[in-house]
Amino acid sequence: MLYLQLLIDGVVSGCAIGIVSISFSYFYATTGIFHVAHAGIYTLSGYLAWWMVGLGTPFAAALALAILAAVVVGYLTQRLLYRPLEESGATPLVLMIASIGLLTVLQNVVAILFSPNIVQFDLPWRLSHTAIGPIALSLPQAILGVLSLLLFAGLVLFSHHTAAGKRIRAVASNRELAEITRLDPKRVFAQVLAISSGIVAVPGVLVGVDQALQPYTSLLVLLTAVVAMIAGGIGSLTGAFGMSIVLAVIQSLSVAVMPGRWSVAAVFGTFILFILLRPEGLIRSRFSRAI
Amino acid sequence: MNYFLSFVILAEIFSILAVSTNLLMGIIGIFSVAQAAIMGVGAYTTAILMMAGTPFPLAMLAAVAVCAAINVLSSLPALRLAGDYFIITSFGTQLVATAVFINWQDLTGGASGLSGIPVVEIAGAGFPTAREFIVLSSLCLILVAAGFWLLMRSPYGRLLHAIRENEVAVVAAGRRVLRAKVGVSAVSGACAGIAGALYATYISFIDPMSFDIHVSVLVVTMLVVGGARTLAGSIIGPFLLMAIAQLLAVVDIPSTIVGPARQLIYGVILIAFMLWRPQGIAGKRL
Amino acid sequence: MTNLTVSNVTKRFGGIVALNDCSFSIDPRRTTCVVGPNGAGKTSIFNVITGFITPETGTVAFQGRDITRANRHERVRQGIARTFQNLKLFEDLSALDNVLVCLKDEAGNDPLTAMFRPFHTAAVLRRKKAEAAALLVQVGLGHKTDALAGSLSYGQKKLLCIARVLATGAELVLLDEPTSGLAAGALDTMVEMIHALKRQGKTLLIVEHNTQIVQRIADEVLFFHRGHLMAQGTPDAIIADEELGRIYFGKGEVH
Amino acid sequence: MLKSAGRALAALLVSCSPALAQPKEILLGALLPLTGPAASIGIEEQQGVQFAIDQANAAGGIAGRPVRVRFDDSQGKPDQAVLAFNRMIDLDNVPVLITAFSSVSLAIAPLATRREVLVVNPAAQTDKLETASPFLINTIPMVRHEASVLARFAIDKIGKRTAIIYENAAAGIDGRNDFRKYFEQVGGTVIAEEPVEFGQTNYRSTLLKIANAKPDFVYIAITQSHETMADQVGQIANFPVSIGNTFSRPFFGHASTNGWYQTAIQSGYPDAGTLAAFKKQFGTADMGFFAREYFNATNIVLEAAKSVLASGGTLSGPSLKAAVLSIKTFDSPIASITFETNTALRPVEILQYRGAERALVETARPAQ
Repeated sequence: MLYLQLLIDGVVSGCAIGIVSISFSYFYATTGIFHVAHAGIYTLSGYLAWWMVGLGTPFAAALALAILAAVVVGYLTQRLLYRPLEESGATPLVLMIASIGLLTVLQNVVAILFSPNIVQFDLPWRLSHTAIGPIALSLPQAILGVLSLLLFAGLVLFSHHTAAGKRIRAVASNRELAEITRLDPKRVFAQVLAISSGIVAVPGVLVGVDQALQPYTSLLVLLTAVVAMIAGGIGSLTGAFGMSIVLAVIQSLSVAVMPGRWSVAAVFGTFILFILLRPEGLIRSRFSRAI
Repeated sequence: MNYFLSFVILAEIFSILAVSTNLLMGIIGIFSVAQAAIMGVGAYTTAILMMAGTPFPLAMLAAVAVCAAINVLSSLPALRLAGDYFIITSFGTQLVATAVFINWQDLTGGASGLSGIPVVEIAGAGFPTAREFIVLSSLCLILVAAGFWLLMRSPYGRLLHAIRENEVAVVAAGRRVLRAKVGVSAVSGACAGIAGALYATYISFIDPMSFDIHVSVLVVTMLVVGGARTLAGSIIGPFLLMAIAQLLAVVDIPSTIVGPARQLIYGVILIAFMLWRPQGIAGKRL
Repeated sequence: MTNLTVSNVTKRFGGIVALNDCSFSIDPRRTTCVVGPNGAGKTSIFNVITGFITPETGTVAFQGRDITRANRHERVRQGIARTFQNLKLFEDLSALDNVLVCLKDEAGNDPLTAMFRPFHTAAVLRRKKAEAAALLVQVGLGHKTDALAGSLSYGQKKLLCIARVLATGAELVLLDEPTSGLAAGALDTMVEMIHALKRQGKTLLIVEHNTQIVQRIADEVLFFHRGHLMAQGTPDAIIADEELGRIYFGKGEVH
Repeated sequence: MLKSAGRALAALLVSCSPALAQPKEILLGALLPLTGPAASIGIEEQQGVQFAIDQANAAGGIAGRPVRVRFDDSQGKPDQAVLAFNRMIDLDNVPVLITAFSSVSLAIAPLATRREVLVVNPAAQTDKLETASPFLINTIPMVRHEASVLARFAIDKIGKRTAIIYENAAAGIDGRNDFRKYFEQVGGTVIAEEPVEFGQTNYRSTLLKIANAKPDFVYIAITQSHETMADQVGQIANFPVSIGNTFSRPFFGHASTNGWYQTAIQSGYPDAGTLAAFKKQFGTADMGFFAREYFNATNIVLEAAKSVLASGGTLSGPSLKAAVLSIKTFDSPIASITFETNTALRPVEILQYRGAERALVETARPAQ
C-alpha cells in the first residue's frame, strides 16, 4: 500500500516536472539558449496567482491571469534580452550568464513584491482529498495531474498538427534555411518563449496550491527537469515528459528504501557519472550545441 | 583597522576564487557554477586535517591537491565534448557537493558545520587576527596572481589562447588539447583550494551554506563585472562587489527587503554587463 | 622507398560514399596534386591521412608504420601536417604567436614549468620567438610579426598558414587549396613558396583546382571522382586524358 | 556613505591611539540577521533590544549615563558576521555584543575570545555554543536541555517507540541527535528517522514512510513550513501523534495536529504597562517570543553594566562577564534565569494542542 501511494505521488510530481521539462525543452531545442530564467517564470506565476487570490480573485481567473502574465514576461525576455544579445553576437556562455541574472532578478522581485517567506494559498478546497481505494489524492494533486496530461497532449498536437507548430519545428531544425525562406526566426523564438512560459505557469501555480510557494527552490525543479530532458533525448517532448515521471517515481519510491537525504545527490551524481562514461547520451543522439 | 583588514582579506580570498573561475570560464571557455563547491572541498580538507593536528602548510597542500583532482574530474565532461551537458554537470557538481557537506556528518559536521578550526601557525609565527592574517592572504593572492601572469605569458598561455580561438587548428598543429585543458582545470582547482584553505582558517568556522550555489553565482558575477580573461578583472570584481555590499549595509533600506534587494542588484548587474559591456570593467569579451 | 601508403580506404557518410577503395602511395620529396570535381573525395582523403576521420576499411601507413588509428597529434609528431581550406588561423593572436603555438618543440607547454620555472620558461619563450620569427621571414612575413593574424590580407594569411605548417617540422605537408582566392601577384608568390618547400625537401600533397598551376608545381597527380581514385600519373598525362577532362570540365557536375 | 567613511577614518585614528578617554555614553552592539531568510525574526529581535535601551534611557540611563545600541546585519552568514563583528569592534569599540543565529555565533565566538568582547546569545540553541567561547553567554537553554525534558515526558506519557522527522540543518540535526540520545537513555527506541530539506514543501513520501513504520509517536524537529506539513499529515489516515520543540508553534491550530505536544522555553510577558508601551512603540499586536527574549537579555547586559560601574570598574568584556556570573540570578516577569555556567538554566514547559488552546501539561527544569 505504501508503495502504491508513493508511486501515485511520484507520478503526480512527475507530471509537474514533466511540464517544466517539455516547456524548457521546446524553447531550448528551438533556440539553443539554456534558459535558466525559466525557473524564475515558474516562481513568478505562482506568487502572482497567490497575490490575486489574496485580493479575492476567483482561483480560475487568477490562474488564467498568471498564465497571461507569464506569456508576457516570456515574450519580453526574448525581445528585450535574448534577441539584443544574439544580435550583438553574444556567445552561448554570455546568454547563459544573462539568463542566470534574469533568474536572480525574477526570484528577488517576487521576494520584494510579495513575500520572501514560504506562503500558502488561502483556498479552503485545497485541503479536500479523495480516497480511491487505499490511495489518497488531494484535489490540487488531481487537478495538477489531469491538467499536465492535457497540456502535454496539447503541446504535442500543436507542434505536429498546426501550421504554427510546424513553422516552429522548421526553424528548430534549420535556422539558416528558415531565415532564407522568410520564416523570421526572431519572431518565432519570441512566440516559442511566450508559449513555453505560459505552459510553465500551470505547474508553477498548481504545485503552489498543493504544497506551498517558496521563492528560491525552483532552480532545483528546473535542473531535475533538464536532466529528464537530456535523458529522454533533447527535442523529444514525449521523451522529456516520460523521463520526468520516471525520475520522480524513482525519487519518491527511493525514500522507502534509502534515507531521503541522499536522493538529490543520487540523481545528479548518477547523471554526472553517466555523462562522464557515456557522453553520447542514453539514446545515442550525440547532441552538442555551442558552449 | 581590523574591519578594513578583514574586508581586504575576504576580498583577496574571493579574488583567488575569481581567478579560479576565470581560468575555466575565461581562459578555456567552459561554464562553471561550481567553484564555491570546489573551494568548499578545500576548506573542509584544510579544516579536518588541521583539527586532526596537521600543520597548516601541509593541510593547505593537501587541499590544493584534492581540489585540483576534483576540479579536473568535474570538468572532464566539458573538456571531452563541448556540449551543453556540462551546464548540468556544473550545477550538479555544486548540488552534489552541498549535499555531501550536509550529509556526510561524521566528516563535515553536517549542517551545523565545523567550528574551532585552529589558528594558522607557520614556523612558529601565528596568524590569529586580521592584522597577521592579511600577510598570509596577500602573499597567497600575490602568488596566485603571479602564477596566472606567468602562465598566460608562457608558450602554454599562448597555446590556451589559441585553443580558445580555434581548437581544430591546434589539434592539427599536433598539440594535445585535452591535456592542455586538463592542466588549466587543475590549476583552477588548485586556486580554489588555496581560497578554501584561507577561508577556513580565517573565519575558523565553516558550514555548507558558506559554499552553496549563491556563492558560486556571486563569484561569476564578480568575474563578469571585473572582466573575464584578465588578471585585473579577477581582482577588481571581488573588491568592487564586496565594497558595494558594505555600502549597502550602511544605506537605509527597510530591512525586510535588503536581502532580496541586494540579490536583485547582483542580478541586474549581471544582465546589464552582458547586454552593454560583456567584457566587464577590465576584461576581454567572453 | 615510399613515404605514404594508402591502401583500400573506404569511408561512407550515411548513404554517400566519400572514399571508395582508394589505394595509392607517394614517394618522398615529390609534389603530388589531388584534383577532381567538387565532392570527389579530395578533402576526405586529407582527413583520413591526418586523422580527422577514421576509414571503415583500409589502412594508412607512413614511413612503414601503420597510422590508420593513430591520434591526430601522433601523426603530426611523426611528420604529417596540414593546412585548411578555410585557414583556421588564430585571428586574435599575433602572426608570431600563430607560428609559435605550432612549433614542434613541446618545451614550456605545461602549466607547472610555466609557473614554477619562470626563468627557464622565459628563455624557452625567447628561443621559440626567434624560431617563429625565422619562419615568418622564410614565408615573407618578416615585417608582420606583431600584427594580429586577423588584420592580415588574404594572401598573407595563406602564407601564415604555410609558416604554421612548417613550424610543426613535418616532412609530409598537406596543403588544402593553397592558391584559391588569390590575386595574380599573391598567386605567384604562393607558387614560388611551394617551389621553395620542394627545394627544402618536403613531400607535398596539394589539393589544387587550377590545371595550369598543377602543371607548374606537380610531379604527380591523383585524380578523384565520386570517391574513386580514377587515375594517378604525371600532370601532362592526366591532363591529356580526354575521359578525365570530360569529367572535370564536363556538364552534369552540379554541386 | 560619507558618514561611514568618516567613521572608518575615525576608527583608524582611534586604533592608533588607544589611550582615549572613556566615552560618556554606554554603547552596546547587536549583530542580527536583518536581511536574508531569517530577517523576520531578526527584526523582532531588533525591536526587543531597542525597546530595552529606550526604557533604560527613559529611566535616566545606567548610572546616569545614556545608553546607545549599534545594530549591524549578519545576513545569517558566517563570513558577513566576521566582517560585521570587526566593523563593530573597530569602528564603535563596543565591549558587549548581542547576537543571533547558530552559525553566526559560532563564527564570531573565537574572535570574541581573542578580542575579549562579551557576546550574549539569547536565541541560538545549537549545543556547541555551550563551549564555543568563555566570552559567550547564552540566556536560553540549548537544544539538548529541551530534548532531555521532552524525552522523559514522552516515555512516561506517550510511548516507547518513536520515529523522527528532522530538518537537515543545524537546529534539526541537533534536535534529532539529542532527542535520540536522551530517549534511548530512558529506555525508548527510535525505529525510523527521516530528514527533510530546509525549505522543502513536499513531505508526502517522508510522512508516508514514517507512518508506515507505525511508531507510538513521531518527534518532528523542523523550523519552516510547518503549515504545509500539517496539511499533508491531514491526508494520511491515522498519522501518529507527534511532539515538537520551541520552533513547533506553527503546528498549532490545524485539525490534523490536534492532540500533538511541544516543548516551550518558559517565557512570560513583562508587566502590563511595559507590554502596552512596547505595542505602542512598534505598532505591533503582540510582543513576540524573540522580542521578549532580546528585551530580557538586553536588560541582563544593562544590569551587569550597572554593577560594573557601581564598583568603579570600566566597561569591558571581562568585567561584564564577571558581573553576569557573579550576579548569577536574573529574575523578571519574562524569565527566571540562573547562570551556573555560561549557559542559563530555565524551566521548560510541555504544551498540548487541545482544540483552540495550547494547554500547559507540565513544567520541568532541565538538568545541567
